[in-house]
Amino acid sequence: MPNTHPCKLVVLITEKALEEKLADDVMHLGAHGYTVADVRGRGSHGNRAGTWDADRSIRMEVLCDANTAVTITTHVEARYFRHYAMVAFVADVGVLRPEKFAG
Amino acid sequence: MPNTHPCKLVVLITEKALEEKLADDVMHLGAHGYTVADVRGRGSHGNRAGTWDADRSIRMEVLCDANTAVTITTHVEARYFRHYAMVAFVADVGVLRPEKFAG
Amino acid sequence: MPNTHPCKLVVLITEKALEEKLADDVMHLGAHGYTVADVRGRGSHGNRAGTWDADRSIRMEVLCDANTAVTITTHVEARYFRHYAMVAFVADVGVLRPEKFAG
Amino acid sequence: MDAIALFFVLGFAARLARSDLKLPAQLYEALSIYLLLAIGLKGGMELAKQSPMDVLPQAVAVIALGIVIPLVAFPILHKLGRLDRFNAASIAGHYGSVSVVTFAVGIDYLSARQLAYEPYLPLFLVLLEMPGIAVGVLLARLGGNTGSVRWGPLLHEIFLGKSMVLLAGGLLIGWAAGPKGLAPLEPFFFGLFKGALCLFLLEMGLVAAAQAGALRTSGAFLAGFAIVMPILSAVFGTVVGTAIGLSAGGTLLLATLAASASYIAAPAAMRIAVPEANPGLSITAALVITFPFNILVGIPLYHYIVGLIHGS
Amino acid sequence: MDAIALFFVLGFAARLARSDLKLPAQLYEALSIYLLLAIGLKGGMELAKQSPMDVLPQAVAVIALGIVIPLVAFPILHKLGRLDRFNAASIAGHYGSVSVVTFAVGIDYLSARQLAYEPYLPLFLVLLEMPGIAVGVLLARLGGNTGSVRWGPLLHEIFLGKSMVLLAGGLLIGWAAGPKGLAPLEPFFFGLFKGALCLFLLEMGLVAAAQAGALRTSGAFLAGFAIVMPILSAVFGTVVGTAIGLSAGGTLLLATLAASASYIAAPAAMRIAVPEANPGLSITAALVITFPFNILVGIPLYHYIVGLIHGS
Amino acid sequence: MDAIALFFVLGFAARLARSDLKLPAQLYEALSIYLLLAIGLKGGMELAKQSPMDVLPQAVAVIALGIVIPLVAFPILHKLGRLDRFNAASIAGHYGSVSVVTFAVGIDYLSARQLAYEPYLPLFLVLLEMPGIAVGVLLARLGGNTGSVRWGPLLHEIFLGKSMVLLAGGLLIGWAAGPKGLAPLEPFFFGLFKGALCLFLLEMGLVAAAQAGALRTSGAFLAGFAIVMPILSAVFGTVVGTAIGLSAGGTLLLATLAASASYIAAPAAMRIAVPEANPGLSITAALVITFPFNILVGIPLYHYIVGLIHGS
Ligand SMILES: Nc1ncnc2c1ncn2[C@@H]1O[C@H](COP(=O)(O)O)[C@@H](O)[C@H]1O
Ligand SMILES: Nc1ncnc2c1ncn2[C@@H]1O[C@H](COP(=O)(O)O)[C@@H](O)[C@H]1O
Ligand SMILES: Nc1ncnc2c1ncn2[C@@H]1O[C@H](COP(=O)(O)O)[C@@H](O)[C@H]1O
Ligand code: NA
Ligand code: NA
Ligand code: NA
Repeated sequence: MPNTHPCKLVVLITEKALEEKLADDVMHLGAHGYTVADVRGRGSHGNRAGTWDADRSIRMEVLCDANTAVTITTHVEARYFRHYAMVAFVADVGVLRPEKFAG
Repeated sequence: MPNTHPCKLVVLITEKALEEKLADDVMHLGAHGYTVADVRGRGSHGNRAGTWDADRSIRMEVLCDANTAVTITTHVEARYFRHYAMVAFVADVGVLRPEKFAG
Repeated sequence: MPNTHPCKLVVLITEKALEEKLADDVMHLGAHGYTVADVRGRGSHGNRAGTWDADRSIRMEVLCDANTAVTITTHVEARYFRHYAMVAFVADVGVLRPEKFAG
Repeated sequence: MDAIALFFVLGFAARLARSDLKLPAQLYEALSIYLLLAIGLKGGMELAKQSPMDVLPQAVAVIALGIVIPLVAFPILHKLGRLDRFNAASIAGHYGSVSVVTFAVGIDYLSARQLAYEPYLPLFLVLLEMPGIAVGVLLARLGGNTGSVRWGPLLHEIFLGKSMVLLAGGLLIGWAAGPKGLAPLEPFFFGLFKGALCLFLLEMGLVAAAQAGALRTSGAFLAGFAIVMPILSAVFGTVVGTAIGLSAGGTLLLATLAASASYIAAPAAMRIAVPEANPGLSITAALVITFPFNILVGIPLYHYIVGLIHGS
Repeated sequence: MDAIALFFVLGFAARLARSDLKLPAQLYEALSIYLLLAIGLKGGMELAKQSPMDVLPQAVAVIALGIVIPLVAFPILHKLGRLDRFNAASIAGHYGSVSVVTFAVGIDYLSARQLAYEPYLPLFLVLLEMPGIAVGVLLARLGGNTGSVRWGPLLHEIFLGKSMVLLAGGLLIGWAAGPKGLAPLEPFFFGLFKGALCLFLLEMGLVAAAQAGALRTSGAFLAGFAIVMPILSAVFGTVVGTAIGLSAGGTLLLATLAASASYIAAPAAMRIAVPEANPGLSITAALVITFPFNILVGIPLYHYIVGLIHGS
Repeated sequence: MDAIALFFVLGFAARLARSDLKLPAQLYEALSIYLLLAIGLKGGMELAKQSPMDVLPQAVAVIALGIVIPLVAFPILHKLGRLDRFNAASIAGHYGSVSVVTFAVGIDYLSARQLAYEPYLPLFLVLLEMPGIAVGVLLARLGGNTGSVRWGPLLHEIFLGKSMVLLAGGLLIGWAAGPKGLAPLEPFFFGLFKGALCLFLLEMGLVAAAQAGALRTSGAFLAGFAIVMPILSAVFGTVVGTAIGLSAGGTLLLATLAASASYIAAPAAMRIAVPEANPGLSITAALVITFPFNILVGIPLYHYIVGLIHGS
C-alpha cells in the first residue's frame, strides 16, 4: 500500500545563466525548494555541449502542488521561452511528507 | 504499441554524506541497482549550494517493483527524515526488461 | 487548469562510451533534442563508480511523442542491451510547447 | 608560430577532425579563475611601484577608449550590416570589452621578443573590461521603446561578475601585498602562467571549432566585421597609447586590448541584460574569428601599426 | 595583512556583495587533497630525520591535549550555553579536532617572520585530528539512554576518512622516501603550496560568507564561544608546548592547532555518528567565526601569549 | 621503493580498507590530459634534435613489435586459456598497446639511477599505442562470420582518440617549438611532472583496488597471463631494442613499453569496436595485475633482462 501523496514535479532544462533568476522566481512563486543538476544537451538552439561558460545548461526540478506548477510554467513560458534555450515539463509523482510541498 | 512494463521509480534527494549508506540500504531492501547524480538545491534545511563537502547533495534513482518502493520509502522515512535534509518521491514509469527490476 | 500536453520522456542510463552514438541515434530516430547528465550507479554489470574513464555512466533524457519513444526503445533494446550496461525507462509527462517534441 | 598559439591550433584541428578530446568543464573554469587572478596579481604588484597621479590621466584616456569603440562599432553593425538594434548593440559591447587571454598572448609576444612595456598594464585590462559592456547595453535599451535599462542587476553583473572580481581582487591583493608579499606565490601564479595559458588555448581551440559551424548562418558581413573591427580598434588603441605616452611595448598591449573582443564577461552580462540578442552571433564573431585572428595574425600586424604610428 | 589572508577576505567580500564568483566543486576537492598530502609529506620527510624515542613522549602529551579540549568545551556549551547534549558534544568535537588550513597559515606566519619550529610538527596535526572527534561522539552517546555508540563505523570514519588517509599516508610516504626521494616532487608539493593555499582560502572566504547568515539564528552565546574557546585552547596548547620542550615557534604552532576547529574531518564524522546535532551550528562556529578569527587575529595573539608563557 | 610507487600502494591500501578517499573524476581527467601532453612535448622537443633518417628504421621495427605482441598473445588466450575469440582478441589488443604511466615510471626509474636513454623514446610510445589495438580488432572480426570490421569508426577512434591526439599533438608542438620555444613552459609541463604522476598513481591504486574483486571471477589463467605475458613482451622488446641499436636505457624503456598494457586508449576503442568482449576481463588483467606488477617488480626485472641480452 503506497505511502505517498500526489504532487507535481516541474522540470526546467535551460541555460546556466538563468540559474539564479529561476531559483528566485520559483521560490517567489510558491515553491518551497528546488534541486539543480548540471547537464548538457541539444535542442532547437543547437548543441549545448557544456564545455565552457556560454554553453552550459542546468536541469531544475521543483516538487510543488498543482497550482504552483501552473504558476511556474506559465511564468517561465511568458518570461523566458522567447529568448532562451529552455524546455519545461511536468510529471505526476507521489511524495512522502506532502506538507513540505503544498501551498 | 508500447514495449514497456509498469515499474516504480523511487527518487531520493539528500546529503552526500548519506550516499554510501543509502546505496547499501536500497540494495539490502531489494533493489537490484541504483543511479546517483550530484546535485545542489534548496529546501527546508536552507541552501545547499554544493560548493564544499558539507553542503553537497545527491539525487538517487531506484527502479523497483511497487513493494520494494514502499519498503524503501518507509525505511528512509523512519531512518533519515528526522535528522537529514531529504526529499523522497515515487513515479510510475515503464521499463524495458522488467525482470531486471522485479522481486 | 494545466497548460501542458501529453508527451513521453525516454530515459537511458548507460556507459559514457555510448554517449555520442546514442545522441546520433536518437536524433536520427526522430527526437528533436536530448539532455545528458553524468551519473554513477550499480546494476547487473556491477558497480560503476564513475571515477575513471571506463566506469563512467550517463543518463540521457529524451522528450518525444509516443511513436518515437517506441522507436527509440526498440532500437536501443536491439542494438545495445546485449553487450552494454544499460537501463531504459519511459514516463508520461506533460510538456509546454508540444510542437517542439512531436513528429 | 609561438608554442602557445600551436595549442590553439591543436584544439581547433582536433575538433574539426571530430576527435573526442574534451577538457573537463571544471578544468576550464579552474584555468580561467587562475589566469584572471594571476594577471590581476601581477598588475597590482607593479602598480604598487607606481605613483597614482602618474597613472590617473592615462586611466581616464583608456576608459574613454573603451567607450568610443562600441559607439563606433554599433552603427557599422546596425546601419551597414543591417543587424537589428539588439544584436548590433550586443556585438558592439563584446568588442568594446576585452579578452584576457588575448592580452596574455600579447604579453607573451613581448616577452619572447624582449620588448619592454609598462608593467601596470593589467590595470588597463581591468578598466577596459566594463565600459564597453555598459555602452552596449545602453545602445540596446535607449532610442526606441525597447524597454528601460534595469541598472541594478546590470551594474551588479558587470562589477561583481566573476572576471571583474578576480581581476580587480587580484589587482588589489597584488597592490597591498607588494612584490615582497607575493614572492612565495610566484611559483604558482607566475611560474605556471604560460603552461596554464597553453591548456586554456587548447580548450579555446576546441570551443572555437565547435562553434565554427555557426559561421555559415551568421553571414559574410559579420565575418568581415570580426576582422576589420579589431584592426580599426587597434589603430585607436595605438593612437591613444601614443598620446598618453606609453612605450612602444605598452602601446602594442593597449592596441591588442582594444582589438580584442570579450568572450567571458560580455556574453554573461549580455545574456541577462539583452536577452533579445542571439548569443550565437556575438560568440561566433568574437571567439571563432577575432580571437584566432588576433593571436595568429593580429598582434604582429598591430606591432607593425605601432611601429608606423608610435614611431619608436 | 598577509597576502594569504587577503584571499580569504576577497572571497568573503565577494560573497557578501552577492558576486556570482564560485570555485568549481572539484577544484575545492582537488585543493584539499593536495594540501593534506603536501603537509603529510613535508612532516614525514622531517620525521625521517628524527629519533622516534624523542618524539614519543611529546606525542602522548599532544594526544592528551586533544582529549582535554573537548572535555572542557562540552560543559561550557551544555551547561553554560544550554545547548542540548548532541549539539554540545558535536561542537566540542569540532574544537577538539584541528583545521589543516589554519595550521598552514600558522606555518606561513612563522616563515614570513623567519621563526624556527620543529619541522616534524605536521605529525602533531595528524595526531590531533582524531581524538577530539572520538571524545565528541562519546560525549553525545554516553550519559543517558541516547543510543549506544556504534564504534565500528565511527572508527572507520575517523581512521579511514579521506583527510586522515591523506595526512597519514603522506606522512608515511614522506618518512619512507626521505628528503632525497622527495626531491623530484618538491616543485609540485612544496613549490606550489602557498599558491594553492591562497586559492583554498579564497574558496573558504566564499563558503564562510555564504554561511554567515546562520549567525543570526545561532545566537550570541555561540559567537562568543567561537572566539573565547580558541583563546583558551591556545593557552592550553602553549602550556603543553612549553612543558614538552618545544621551541617558541613550535609552541606557537601547537597553540594554533589547539585553537583551530575542524571543518573538514569533524563535520563528516559527526554527520554520521551524531545525526541529531545540527551541522549548521558547528559549522557556523568553526568556519564563520573561529577560522577567520584565527587567521586574522588569533595567530598574532597566540604569538603574544607564547611570548608570555614560553618566555623565550 | 620509489616515492612514486608508494602513492599507488597508498591508493590501493586505502581502497582495500574501504576508505572513502576518492579523487574527483575531473581531476583524473585533467591529470591524464596533462601527462599525455607533457610526455608528447618532451619527446617532440628531443625529436627536433634528431635527423629523421636515423629514427625511421627504428620506428618501423617498433611498429612491427606492436603488431607481433598481440599476435602472440591471442593464441595463448584463445587456445590455451579457452577464452572466446572476442575476449581473447580484446585482451591481446590491450597488451599490444601501451601504458603511458608505466612508461613514465620507467623514465623515472632511469633518472633516479642516472641511466641515459635516447630522449626521443616518447615517439615510440606514440607509435606503439595504436597498432596493437588495430590488430586486436582484426583478430576479433576476421576468421568466422562474426561481423565485418567497420574501419571508418575504428580508425577514427584510434587516431583521433583523446590519448592519441594529446600525445601526437604534444609531439608535434614540441618538435615545432623546439627547446627554446618550450623553455617558458618548463615549470608547468616538466617541473610538475613527477608530482602529477604521483597523484595519478594514487588514483590508479584506488581504481585497481576497486576492480580487484573481479579477480575472483576472471580466473587463475588470466592472472597468470597478466604476469607471464609482460615478461615475454619485455624479452621481445629487449631483443628489438638491442637489434636497432638503442642504448641499454633506451632498450629498457622499449622493453617496459612492450610489457605494459593499455588501460586508457584500448578500453575505449575496444568498447566500441568489440562490444562482445567483457571489459571486466581486460581491465582486471591490465590494470589490477600487469600495471602494479610492472611498476613494482617488472621494471627492475626487465633491467636485469636487458643486462643479460643487451650486454652493456
Ligand atoms: N526533445 C528534448 N528532449 C530532452 N531534452 C531536450 C529536448 N529538447 C531540448 N532539450 C533540452 O533543453 C535545452 C534547450 O532546448 P532548446 O530551447 O530546444 O534548445 C537543450 O539544450 C536540451 O538540453
Ligand atoms: N520542493 C522541492 N522541490 C525539489 N527539490 C527539493 C524540494 N525541497 C527540497 N528539495 C531538495 O531536497 C534537498 C533536501 O530538502 P530539505 O530536507 O527540505 O532541506 C534540498 O536541498 C533540495 O535539493
Ligand atoms: N534498478 C535500477 N535502478 C536505477 N538505476 C539502475 C538500476 N539498475 C541499473 N541501473 C543503472 O543503469 C546502469 C546499467 O545497469 P546494468 O546494465 O544493470 O548494469 C547502472 O550502472 C545504473 O546506473
Ligand atoms: Na576591445
Ligand atoms: Na582544536
Ligand atoms: Na604492450
